[in-house]
Amino acid sequence: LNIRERQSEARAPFAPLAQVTEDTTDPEVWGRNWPKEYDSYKRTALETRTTYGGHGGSEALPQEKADRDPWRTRIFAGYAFSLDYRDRRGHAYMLQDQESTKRLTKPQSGSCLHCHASVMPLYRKLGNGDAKAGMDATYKMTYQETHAQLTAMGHAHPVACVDCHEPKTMQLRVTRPAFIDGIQRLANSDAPVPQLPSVQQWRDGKRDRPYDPNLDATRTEMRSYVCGQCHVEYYCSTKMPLTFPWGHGLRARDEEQYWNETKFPDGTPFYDFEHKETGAKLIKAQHPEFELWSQGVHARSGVACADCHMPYMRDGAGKISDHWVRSPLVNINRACQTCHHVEEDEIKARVATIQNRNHELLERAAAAVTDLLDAMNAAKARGATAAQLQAAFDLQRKAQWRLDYIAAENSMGFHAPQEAAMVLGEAADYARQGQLAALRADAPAAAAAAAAARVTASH
Amino acid sequence: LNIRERQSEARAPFAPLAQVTEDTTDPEVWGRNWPKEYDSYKRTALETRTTYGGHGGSEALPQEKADRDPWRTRIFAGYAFSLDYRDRRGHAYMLQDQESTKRLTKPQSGSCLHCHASVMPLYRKLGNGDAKAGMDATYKMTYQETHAQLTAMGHAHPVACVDCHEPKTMQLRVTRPAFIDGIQRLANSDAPVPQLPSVQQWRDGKRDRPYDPNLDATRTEMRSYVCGQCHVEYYCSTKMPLTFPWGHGLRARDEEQYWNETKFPDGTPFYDFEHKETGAKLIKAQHPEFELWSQGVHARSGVACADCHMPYMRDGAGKISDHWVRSPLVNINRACQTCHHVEEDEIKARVATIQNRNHELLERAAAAVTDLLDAMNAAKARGATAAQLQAAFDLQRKAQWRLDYIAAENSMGFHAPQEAAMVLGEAADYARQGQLAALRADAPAAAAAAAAARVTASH
Amino acid sequence: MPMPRTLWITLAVLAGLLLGVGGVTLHEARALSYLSSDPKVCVNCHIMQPQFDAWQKSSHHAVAGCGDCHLPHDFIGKWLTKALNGYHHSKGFTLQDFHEPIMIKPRNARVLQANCLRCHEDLVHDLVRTRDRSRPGDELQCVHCHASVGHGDTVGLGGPERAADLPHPARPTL
Ligand code: HEC
Ligand code: HEC
Ligand code: HEC
Ligand code: HEC
Ligand code: HEC
Ligand code: HEC
Ligand code: HEC
Ligand code: HEC
Ligand code: HEC
Ligand code: HEC
Ligand code: HEC
Ligand code: HEC
Ligand code: HEC
Ligand code: HEC
Ligand SMILES: [Ca+2]
Ligand SMILES: [Ca+2]
Repeated sequence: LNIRERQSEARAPFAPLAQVTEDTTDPEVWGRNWPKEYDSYKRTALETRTTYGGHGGSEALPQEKADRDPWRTRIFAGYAFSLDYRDRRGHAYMLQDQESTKRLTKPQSGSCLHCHASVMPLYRKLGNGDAKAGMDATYKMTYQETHAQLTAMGHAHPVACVDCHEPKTMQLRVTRPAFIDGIQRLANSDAPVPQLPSVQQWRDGKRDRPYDPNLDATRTEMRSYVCGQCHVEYYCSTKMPLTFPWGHGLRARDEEQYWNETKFPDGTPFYDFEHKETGAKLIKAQHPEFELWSQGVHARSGVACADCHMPYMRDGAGKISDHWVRSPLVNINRACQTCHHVEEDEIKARVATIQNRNHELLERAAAAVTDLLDAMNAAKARGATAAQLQAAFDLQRKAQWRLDYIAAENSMGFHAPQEAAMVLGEAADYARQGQLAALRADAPAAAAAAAAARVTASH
Repeated sequence: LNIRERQSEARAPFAPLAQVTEDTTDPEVWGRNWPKEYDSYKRTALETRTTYGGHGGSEALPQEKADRDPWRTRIFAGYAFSLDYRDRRGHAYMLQDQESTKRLTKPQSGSCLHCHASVMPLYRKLGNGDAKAGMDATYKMTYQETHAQLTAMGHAHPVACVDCHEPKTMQLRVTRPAFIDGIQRLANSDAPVPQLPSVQQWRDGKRDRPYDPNLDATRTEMRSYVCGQCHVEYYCSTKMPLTFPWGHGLRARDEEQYWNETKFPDGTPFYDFEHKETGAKLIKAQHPEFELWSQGVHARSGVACADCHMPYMRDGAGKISDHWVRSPLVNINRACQTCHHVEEDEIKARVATIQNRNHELLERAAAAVTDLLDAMNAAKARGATAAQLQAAFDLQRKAQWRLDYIAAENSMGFHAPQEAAMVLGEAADYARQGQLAALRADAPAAAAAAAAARVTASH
Repeated sequence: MPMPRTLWITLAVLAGLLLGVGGVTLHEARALSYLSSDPKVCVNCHIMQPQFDAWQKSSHHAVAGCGDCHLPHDFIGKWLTKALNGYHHSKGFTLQDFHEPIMIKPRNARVLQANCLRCHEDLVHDLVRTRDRSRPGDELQCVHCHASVGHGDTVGLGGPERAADLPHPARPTL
């Protein structure tokens, strides 16, 4: 094999035309060395519409999620996400879509840029070479101030080559401190990780140094890790450094447990926002693609994000990774059919079956959570006290976390169909239990106690 | 054996020794022609324990389901299934396990034998050659009388070769009138059938004669149809001929719709039993393996029951079907590894992940249904009238149907993981809505109305 | 099971292969298969029939035979693999003690990967080039996505019943 390798290099010497370094965030420069990848990379600005995914390209800002589902505004009442919460677009738009969200009318942390720009040079500067320290410096800074510094340095760019590639060898690597921090938290836990063999290998080893994705991960894992730097649930505000909640595992319930055990620096219990209607302290879920993927059979079978979202494409004499990162449903022949030798229409139909089931369950869970809000408002109108509503508050937090988790995840259940259905089933169950708790909130003590008992009984 | 012998074995000829006809129900006779299939057929008496499936062989009657899950007795209060409801065993026991169930202490229909014995000769006799007429003759007869006639004819035997094979050609064929009746009902409907291509083909054709599985079905479909003769939801009593409810499709909701639209011969609406605690009229789900399988990706990929439960096994240079019909988890190398080249332990782990999730959701839905029973009892204790409880009755029927559907299905969710999770999620949601309806049942009209409105809103 | 004879055969197979000459027993074992790269000789063992049938329908049957994919193409490795596989296969075939369905083992998987590259590296050199030198064997496995090129969708056949399949103590009651 080594012979083959050397021959291969002899034939295609690695002769870069342009010099690229850790500070070369401009993809155009890299593009001189790797024009094919660069060309496909630029296509992320193009339109890619599908039933539940994709986007309309440059035509306009993507649709407000609440235009489809009014409940999406209501469940975030009193929180920035009720002001403006749209569908995603391609990588080319990640910075401008962030800049133009009305959520920025509320104060936001500088760490927002972690996943929306090529931010590493700024991190190294702020941390005098230590990127993690640099990131931790940004959370207290305002978004605007951080953005200004990044622009001044000339790095105000969407995710760029250097964010996923080591400039000398072009090897995949992860750069984002929050990911390295989070995956180490996962490695140090005892959560089962059948889909991440290198983590188990590290656990079984000497453990004389922390798990290091760039040293320990297999190439297959790296093909998902680079995406896991951003497509994950997170906490990002000026109260606490940017955090990926992986200390108990990657399932929705594991992340919930992690947040429930988290305390703010001032020692008060963690929460994202107080719901304006009910006053409950809730947690927000953001795009947990990496986490949901990890619960599916594809992850277990070693199928990486890049396999479906950056499939190889024949290009003249060579074969390259399609850097037009997009919905696989507009690229089925490359994204699916190499492994599934089934007609394109049949593959579409299989995905539709999974996504439609998931969508129906999503609306069912949303209806339950909406009924819960009505019930809690009614109870308050009857004069129920916060103390009396405590059981309802807890159930609202559980139910909304689960509803939001699958609603915020971007594959409409495809990444792990059974797991997603389970999370939505729990959401509906907890929401209805919350309604019962609200109805009973101001009932005579005895009844209330009985109710509480029954509620816990059925957790 | 040495290599030369093996090579000659590879060319071993085949010669029929015994004459077998439509009336040869004794497998021993067929076994003289096909000793290998017969030998494996006899092994269905052997023990096959797994986490959620299999059985203990001849040691004793299988476990009462209620020993694991007390709620299984309560949800059937007032119905024969609350007397005695055990796990299944191998085919060798199908007749004796039926004979020994305490459910027979209540009057049962002669049609019970449709799926527990080699009953075709009796059907032909009772129908003067017309098997369907013969089956329809048995539903009014008592189980005991029918059993006596079958024994007198010498056919009191578990499922035998002749039930699945045409004696002259050994081709697969379906014999059971209730299946032919049911699959025709499905063919005549417009329910989508991507997993049964021959049905769609018949629909697109002239339709000058009814869909005939024995003429129209592909061989792959026959490898599931022979099982679909028995592993299906059914209605079997002296009130109405044996029926498979496939007029609107094969999903749990389709079968529910079919039953809800069914009337008894006397014109009263269909139901299985009246719940002793609440008085609601409920429907019972029985082992819908064929139906749940049809909703999974295996069915869509043309993977048949026989592929996993009767896999081919090499026999010298040829191959035979393993007639030891059993849990594939005790036969993974033949049942799964032919298609999934993955370590046996990894395959076990994947199934465990699916089944454990399903089991957890099952217990969640059961807790909700149990709470519903408590709530309805409480409402009645408060003096709520049947009229006031109507909404709760309807929701109990919906919730229990779905809980029972997945509880009665024997793969613990494996046959279609996402669909099973969806059905259980609906079960929990409807049960909790029922609790709310019960709580509000005897509230002032206005409130009740509002409640009803909200309940329908969230269907 | 006539052990001595079996042993003799397999040893002879090994020796014979290394020397590249055949003998009576060798011939009987069709071990000469391993001197040829003609697919037909691989199916002198019916065990190989499923793979042979599937290969004939595969995208490669016109361009690659069994040996092209499954035998190394550097001189030593080629003969060593022929000898080892010849030994394994004959032993397996004689003793019937191998795992069924047959699943490729790591060593042969590496041979296979090398052969994919042998024919296709012009096309995939970028993929190979960016692999991580520090972890040999960590390049993308072609079969991760192209497992079907040789034999279509996975083929294989479960083995005959073996004592281990039966519960102990086996107690049929029929
Ligand atoms: C087996 C194939 C497969 C794998 C592996 C996979 N995805 Fe997906 N992904 C899909 C499909 C199919 C969709 C649905 C696309 C649609 O609805 O248009 C999707 C949707 C998405 C979306 C929304 C895309 C859009 O256009 O709206 C994102 C973001 C995403 N996946 C990220 C990831 C990440 C990150 C990983 C790895 C952690 C991953 N995916 C792994 C198949 C896959
Ligand atoms: C540096 C952060 C970052 C990294 C790394 C990253 N993404 Fe994204 N991705 C984003 C953001 C932000 C968006 C949304 C952009 C917008 O809405 O304007 C996005 C959008 C997407 C979309 C939606 C595109 C569409 O057509 O709707 C897909 C699919 C996707 N990413 C997949 C991936 C995959 C696969 C990887 C890894 C190979 C990856 N992403 C790596 C941040 C990132
Ligand atoms: C851990 C990575 C990460 C962080 C931190 C992050 N984002 Fe994003 N953001 C993403 C990804 C991935 C997407 C695309 C997927 C989606 O839209 O759900 C996205 C999408 C968006 C979008 C477009 C869709 C929408 O929500 O309207 C906006 C706007 C946005 N982010 C703003 C922000 C702001 C403001 C912050 C800081 C509070 C922030 N992001 C922090 C990863 C991140
Ligand atoms: C979001 C992550 C991401 C970004 C940004 C990215 N790449 Fe890649 N790139 C990948 C992945 C994943 C692979 C596949 C590598 C592997 O399989 O080991 C890859 C592979 C490559 C390869 C190896 C040959 C091939 O096509 O497989 C080259 C060269 C390359 N990328 C160039 C670029 C260039 C130039 C840019 C910027 C214009 C860029 N990449 C931006 C993720 C990324
Ligand atoms: C690199 C190989 C590979 C790629 C690419 C791939 N799959 Fe899969 N897929 C698998 C494997 C492996 C399984 C698990 C079952 C098995 O072992 O065959 C699977 C399972 C599935 C299943 C059933 C499991 C489930 O989650 O419902 C569906 C549906 C599916 N794939 C659809 C797709 C679609 C759609 C795409 C493209 C967007 C795709 N796959 C891309 C390998 C792949
Ligand atoms: C892809 C493989 C596969 C297919 C196809 C399949 N099954 Fe199964 N079946 C399983 C597995 C796995 C189990 C779980 C066994 C266990 O838990 O021990 C199971 C369980 C069962 C059980 C309970 C077995 C026991 O030992 O408790 C029955 C009965 C059953 N299936 C019938 C059917 C029927 C009828 C069909 C076709 C309509 C079918 N199966 C299709 C794999 C399959
Ligand atoms: C004539 C009716 C009938 C037919 C046809 C039939 N079954 Fe069964 N099957 C039964 C009955 C009844 C039982 C339960 C026997 C008992 O509990 O004593 C059973 C039990 C089983 C079990 C459980 C065995 C165990 O170890 O627990 C499996 C698996 C099974 N059947 C699969 C199949 C498959 C696959 C087919 C088609 C190839 C099939 N059956 C055809 C009636 C039938
Ligand atoms: C449509 C086919 C069919 C009909 C009709 C049928 N059975 Fe069964 N029966 C099965 C199958 C399949 C199983 C095995 C799967 C299971 O146990 O869930 C079974 C299992 C059983 C068992 C063993 C498990 C248990 O439930 O305790 C008993 C006893 C039984 N049936 C009795 C009856 C009686 C009494 C009737 C008539 C009222 C009847 N069966 C009608 C197909 C049928
Ligand atoms: C519950 C259904 C069922 C019963 C009962 C049954 N078989 Fe089969 N049999 C099958 C299926 C399914 C196949 C596979 C046929 C195919 O793939 O076309 C099969 C195949 C066969 C074959 C063809 C060769 C082979 O093994 O694939 C023979 C011979 C055979 N069975 C004999 C018997 C004998 C003898 C009996 C009784 C002792 C019997 N069968 C009972 C379902 C059954
Ligand atoms: C005849 C081929 C075949 C057999 C036998 C088979 N499978 Fe599959 N399996 C498939 C196909 C095809 C898919 C769909 C995904 C794909 O296209 O690869 C699949 C998907 C799966 C999946 C992912 C989808 C899901 O429902 O979660 C699991 C898990 C799985 N199989 C397990 C098993 C197990 C366990 C067995 C044995 C009991 C088995 N399979 C037997 C062909 C088969
Ligand atoms: C174009 C390349 C190619 C050719 C030609 C080829 N094979 Fe294969 N062979 C493969 C691949 C790919 C696999 C599957 C490896 C895997 O799944 O990891 C395989 C696997 C096998 C296996 C192991 C069973 C399995 O599925 O793992 C056997 C045995 C085999 N081949 C025999 C043969 C025989 C005999 C021939 C000639 C008739 C042949 N091969 C021709 C590529 C090839
Ligand atoms: C003497 C009978 C026989 C002949 C001739 C034969 N095979 Fe095999 N082959 C077997 C047996 C038996 C096995 C299973 C051995 C094991 O798993 O240990 C096997 C396994 C294999 C495997 C996968 C197992 C592994 O160890 O990776 C490949 C690949 C393979 N054979 C290819 C070939 C090719 C190519 C030829 C012709 C050059 C061939 N075979 C000729 C009997 C034979
Ligand atoms: C003896 C030379 C040779 C070997 C060895 C070989 N190939 Fe090929 N392969 C070819 C030729 C020639 C073609 C047809 C021309 C083309 O499309 O490039 C081809 C076509 C292909 C194709 C495109 C057609 C298709 O099936 O999708 C793929 C993919 C492929 N090969 C992958 C592989 C993989 C993977 C291996 C190793 C398991 C392999 N090849 C081994 C010569 C070979
Ligand atoms: C992650 C999935 C994946 C891996 C790993 C992979 N390929 Fe491919 N390969 C593809 C896809 C997707 C295509 C189809 C490209 C297209 O249609 O443009 C392809 C196409 C090909 C083709 C046919 C090109 C043409 O259209 O003629 C060859 C040859 C090939 N690959 C060889 C290989 C070899 C050799 C390896 C191992 C070094 C390999 N592949 C590894 C996904 C993969
Ligand atoms: Ca969050
Ligand atoms: Ca029923």
